Amino acid sequence: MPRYHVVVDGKEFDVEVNYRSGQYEVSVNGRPLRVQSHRLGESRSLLLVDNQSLEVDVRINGDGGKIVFMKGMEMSVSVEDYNLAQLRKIAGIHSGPLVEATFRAPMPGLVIDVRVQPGQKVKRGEPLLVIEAMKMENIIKAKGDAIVKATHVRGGQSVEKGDVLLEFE
Amino acid sequence: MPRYHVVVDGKEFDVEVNYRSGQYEVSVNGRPLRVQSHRLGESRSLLLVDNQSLEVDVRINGDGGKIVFMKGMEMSVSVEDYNLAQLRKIAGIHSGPLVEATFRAPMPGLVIDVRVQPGQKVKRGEPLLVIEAMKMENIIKAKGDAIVKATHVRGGQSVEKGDVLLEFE
Amino acid sequence: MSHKINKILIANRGEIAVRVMRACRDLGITSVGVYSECDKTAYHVRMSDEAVYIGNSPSTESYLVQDNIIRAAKETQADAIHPGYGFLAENPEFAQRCLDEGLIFIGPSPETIRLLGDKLQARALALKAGLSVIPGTDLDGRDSKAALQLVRDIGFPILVKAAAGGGGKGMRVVESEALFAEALASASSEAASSFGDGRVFVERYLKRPRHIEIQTLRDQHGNCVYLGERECSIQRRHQKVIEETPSPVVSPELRKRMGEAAVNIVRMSGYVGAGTVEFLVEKDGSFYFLEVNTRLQVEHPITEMVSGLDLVKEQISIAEGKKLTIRQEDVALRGHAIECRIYAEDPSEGFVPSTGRLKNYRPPSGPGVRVDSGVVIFSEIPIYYDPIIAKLVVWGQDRPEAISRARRALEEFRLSGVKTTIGFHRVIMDNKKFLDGDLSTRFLEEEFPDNNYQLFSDDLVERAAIAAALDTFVKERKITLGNGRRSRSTGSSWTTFHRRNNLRSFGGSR
Amino acid sequence: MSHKINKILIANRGEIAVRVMRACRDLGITSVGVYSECDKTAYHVRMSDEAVYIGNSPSTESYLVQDNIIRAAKETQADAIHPGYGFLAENPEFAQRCLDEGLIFIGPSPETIRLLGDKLQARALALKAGLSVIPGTDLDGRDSKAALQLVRDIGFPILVKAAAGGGGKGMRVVESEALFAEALASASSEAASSFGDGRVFVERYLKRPRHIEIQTLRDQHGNCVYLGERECSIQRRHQKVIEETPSPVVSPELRKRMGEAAVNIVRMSGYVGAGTVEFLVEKDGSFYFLEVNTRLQVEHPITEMVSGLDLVKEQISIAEGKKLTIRQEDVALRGHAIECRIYAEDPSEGFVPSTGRLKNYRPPSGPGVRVDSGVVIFSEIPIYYDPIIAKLVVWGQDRPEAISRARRALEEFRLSGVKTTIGFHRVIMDNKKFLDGDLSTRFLEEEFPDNNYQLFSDDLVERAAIAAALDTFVKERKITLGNGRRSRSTGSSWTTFHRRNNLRSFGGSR
Repeated sequence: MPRYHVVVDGKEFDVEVNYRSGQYEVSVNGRPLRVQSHRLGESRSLLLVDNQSLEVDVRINGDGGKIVFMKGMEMSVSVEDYNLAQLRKIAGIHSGPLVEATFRAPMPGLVIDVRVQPGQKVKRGEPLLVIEAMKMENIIKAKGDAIVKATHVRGGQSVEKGDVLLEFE
Repeated sequence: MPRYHVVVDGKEFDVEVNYRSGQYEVSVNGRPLRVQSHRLGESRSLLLVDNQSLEVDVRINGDGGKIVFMKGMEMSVSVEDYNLAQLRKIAGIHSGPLVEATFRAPMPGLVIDVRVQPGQKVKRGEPLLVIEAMKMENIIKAKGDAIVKATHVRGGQSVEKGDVLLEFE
Repeated sequence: MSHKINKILIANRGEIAVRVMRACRDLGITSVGVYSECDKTAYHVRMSDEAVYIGNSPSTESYLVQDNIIRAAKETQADAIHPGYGFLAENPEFAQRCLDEGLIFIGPSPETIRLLGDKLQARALALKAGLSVIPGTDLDGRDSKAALQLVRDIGFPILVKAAAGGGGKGMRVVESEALFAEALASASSEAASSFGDGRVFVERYLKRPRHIEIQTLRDQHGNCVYLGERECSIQRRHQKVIEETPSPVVSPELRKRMGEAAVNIVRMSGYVGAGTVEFLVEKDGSFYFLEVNTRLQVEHPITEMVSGLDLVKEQISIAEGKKLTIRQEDVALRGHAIECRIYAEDPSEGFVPSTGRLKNYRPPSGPGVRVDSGVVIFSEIPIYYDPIIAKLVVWGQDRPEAISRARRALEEFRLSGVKTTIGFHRVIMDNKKFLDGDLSTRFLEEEFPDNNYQLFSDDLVERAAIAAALDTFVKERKITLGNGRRSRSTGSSWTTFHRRNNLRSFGGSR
Repeated sequence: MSHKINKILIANRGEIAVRVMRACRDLGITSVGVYSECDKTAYHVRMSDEAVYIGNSPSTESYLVQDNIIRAAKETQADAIHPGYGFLAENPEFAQRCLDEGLIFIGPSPETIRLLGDKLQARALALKAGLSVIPGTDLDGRDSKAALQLVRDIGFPILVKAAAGGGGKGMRVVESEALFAEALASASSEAASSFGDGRVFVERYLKRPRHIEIQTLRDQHGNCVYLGERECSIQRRHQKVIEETPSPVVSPELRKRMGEAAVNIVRMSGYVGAGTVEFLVEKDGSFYFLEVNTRLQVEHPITEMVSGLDLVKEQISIAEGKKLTIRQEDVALRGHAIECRIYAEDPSEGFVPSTGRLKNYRPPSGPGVRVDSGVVIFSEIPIYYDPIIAKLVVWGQDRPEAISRARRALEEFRLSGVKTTIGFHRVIMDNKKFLDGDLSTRFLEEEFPDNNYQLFSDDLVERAAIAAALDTFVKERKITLGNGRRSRSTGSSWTTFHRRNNLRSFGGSR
């Protein structure tokens, strides 16, 4: 029976799924659930879990994971084979999204200011860059402590979403 | 330049269409119009006629014509080659939708009662059948004067949309 | 005695199920939806917190099966059932069954439903409550000759009505004696097949009355208020099409008299919950009791718009045993509201139901507009149930503003795939008699004999011709149209603008 | 002098353009939309009666190009221009240009816009009108030493503000002397680049004030009313996020004092049209004049919900030279309204804009809910403009009912493709301080430092895991799922129900 290691919002789930005579058999962390799923068109479906109704839209995320839209909100989810994930854990390889050594533009826009220089140590929350997009100046802050290895943009430069802006050591 | 004979709501139009360097050149009954059409997805588009904005959804109709949805309403439209239509007119062949000799079920439902018999003369507006659908009894009336040739259903019978119910002479 | 409700099973489908679920959400109450085979992915299932399958598509195998509904309530541990309208809403056996099973039935008691559901008993009660009724009589147990004599005394035209039920079923207008026997037989058989009760009675048929009803609320402690009237004269086949409040002809004084009459009969019947007392009103302001509807009405939202109250929340609160928080003197009605019922029907074909899939569905919005939908984009309209797919409800400071917003909202609807009454409503919003508020229950047949109305302006017809020709052209030529995102090939209006003269000459030679 | 308007060009895009078009429809006025390259198929273009292309996507090449707007108005023979908010709405040159071209500008006169747009002049006028202002001073022409001395007299923390403009641009809070010089320089340069005017001034920075504003209407004949207040304290980066009316802290007496103060400055500035006077209010009820916004506010719908007035229709009526039909004593405010601004932004990433295509979009509906959208399904959210995509406006009889409806409506939103602030609003609707009405302009930073909030319930997180696992499973196995229409393969719950025990044991061995 297919078994997956699923990570949502930092929480890990062990999900087994089977499909038998038109019916899903799902167990989450060993707990069996009655699940029905009806397609609503394209990537949307109606999920009934123990009678509980929920409309979901599951789409591919840019990072290879999935993005699940529910109740007007969205969640990033990673799904991998359960056994592979276990092996990886034993081997000490980080599972889930990697902390990126490169910092990419989260949106297209105009770089107003680069506040750091190569070699500079930055702390979590420290401003890295100022990008103007949608008429707003957005201050991009460090997500953790790091050392800047290289800066690839300068003030006044236009960037597209996904462009590498900075590299960390 | 392609030229069409278009019939909408009983009104006839002579429509010429050309597409040149990304732009439509349309003339309706000899009157040139500035037309832009932008696709909105699937069969829907945004039509700008002399700046006037209108969302339309053009779909195939069951009878081979088209159905145009606009402003929450729908219109049946037939389009044919202009020259063909002219030839047909000269030859005296009826253009536009034919008056059907067979009367088909306008909806699926249960036939409650057949009010006519073969050989019977009916006048416009005279009741032909009673069909129950969606919890309502619907009295189907004659659309014109005719003579009933055959009846193909009787009371108590379920019918699907499009089933032949009656034939006229 | 007060009993907090935590979970409500909604024994219905479509827009009213969605409506009740919204009230549940507002109250923090868990909602349980039920669904038949063809409603697996229906909007009301998506909107419910929990959903339970209750059988095959025909309502006699699902929404009308009391066992399945009760079982679903037990399975989900619901403590109350809201019946919506239609289906089991006015079925006293079902109400009794709920009580027997320890479930709260959100509506009046089985006894009240039974009493008021029988038109003859209701009529007798109305007389006792001091209300006027239309001259008429019971025909139970009479032979046809005796019946005819009774009818002659009333005078033709007369109306034959089923003692049970409503919604125009088993109802016949009879213009002359010659047609009486047949009408009686067919009304009785329709009543028997629809309600399991073939009893009929006859009344004098009023020629051009208005249908005006009063919304009431009464709690378990005997407190009762009326929330103004709804004018529901625009009907076809005894089905309401457009409702509004206030009525163009009800003065504050008449409102008070009708409201107090409604409260009288509601009190005397021991009614608990939200109810509606229907009247026929004649030109001179005299009003006759018609019936009491022992359920939430389809058209309840217009009362909500002007009163600011949420009637479903009031129903639930009353069912919980709470006292009304509003007294008659607190009832403040503001502005004007209109409801247009959007049916999946083809108005140009005598309103035959139109089934199919909604290929596009985008209801209107903006100031003063509320849409209670039972469908969303890609919904399938099944053949098995009532063809109502949505209710457009508009509010304005006054009647003209409400009408202008109805016009705007109707034109703003985007809907493809089935035929609907949207365009028909749009025509009514421009009808002179409607604009004058000159209404009667015969409005539609008088104003639109033979369903004859001009749905489309010349401009719109021409646009349809252009759209269809372009569609043919594009399909023949396989031109790939830009979707507005990437394509820069369709040019700008500026260039077009300067090209105008060229264009003029290109077609000018014809 | 009265001048009937027949056609209005709306020099804007998105939800506000749609909003103005709806008012035009209600009034029978033809609306003309304008659009840039990337807005070819935008919702506001689809909603307009006529639409004209005005240039490339960047607003500096389209929505801000006065020549193109005026040319479009001339081409379509519009007789008036409605500027919406943002873009050219508070540009006195544009207002003057309209007048010079014989077009009615729907807004106050260029002189009034200029006067009130200059914060220093507006401040002086407020003092003259008897309003309190926050202690502060102009820094124009002072060297940095003299400026620092002035600032010391006021006392830190201080607020540096651009004399022109608004919306948080060129605004800096300075906590101490050491940071003053840099803040002054950056505020001035930002002001210069944003508004072409580098002048700044400083004020005492109030620690935890509320932002409360008064809506006013004044006609060309000098009649003026105020329509209650709007509490707009919930802001980030000086941008409003949630607004409500009435304010939880404004008593009828305070409302009257603030309203009359607002009317005073509106009168003295010669203001014509709909205006908003902003105040900062301290705990003790003392209020300080902030500025007058010479345009329709984003948050105007909440005032519409409680007053029953259509503010855009009022603007147009005033621009036509008509007299106000409402007097101050007629203003009746009913219930409570809340607006949640839905931005295309990622709250978990510090509200960075999120662009892309709306793969699904279904706004909520039902009682008490209005959504003013600038988008529809499949709309593209471009990078060039304000990230507001819709405004959720809810009404309730009281604040708790409004909040419960906001919760319901937020959960009812179906939207895929871009990140939005919907979930963020949902969190705020459960925040204790918000529920207590304990607000200040620092609410968000105090309650959610580091954007730290729990968006998802444990249940919802588990559902996401199941949905993603099922999606992977189906894609790997290529199982064809029924679409609910034809498939009978997914079984009924009844069968599932009876299979429950089997299911229990199947996973129980782990």
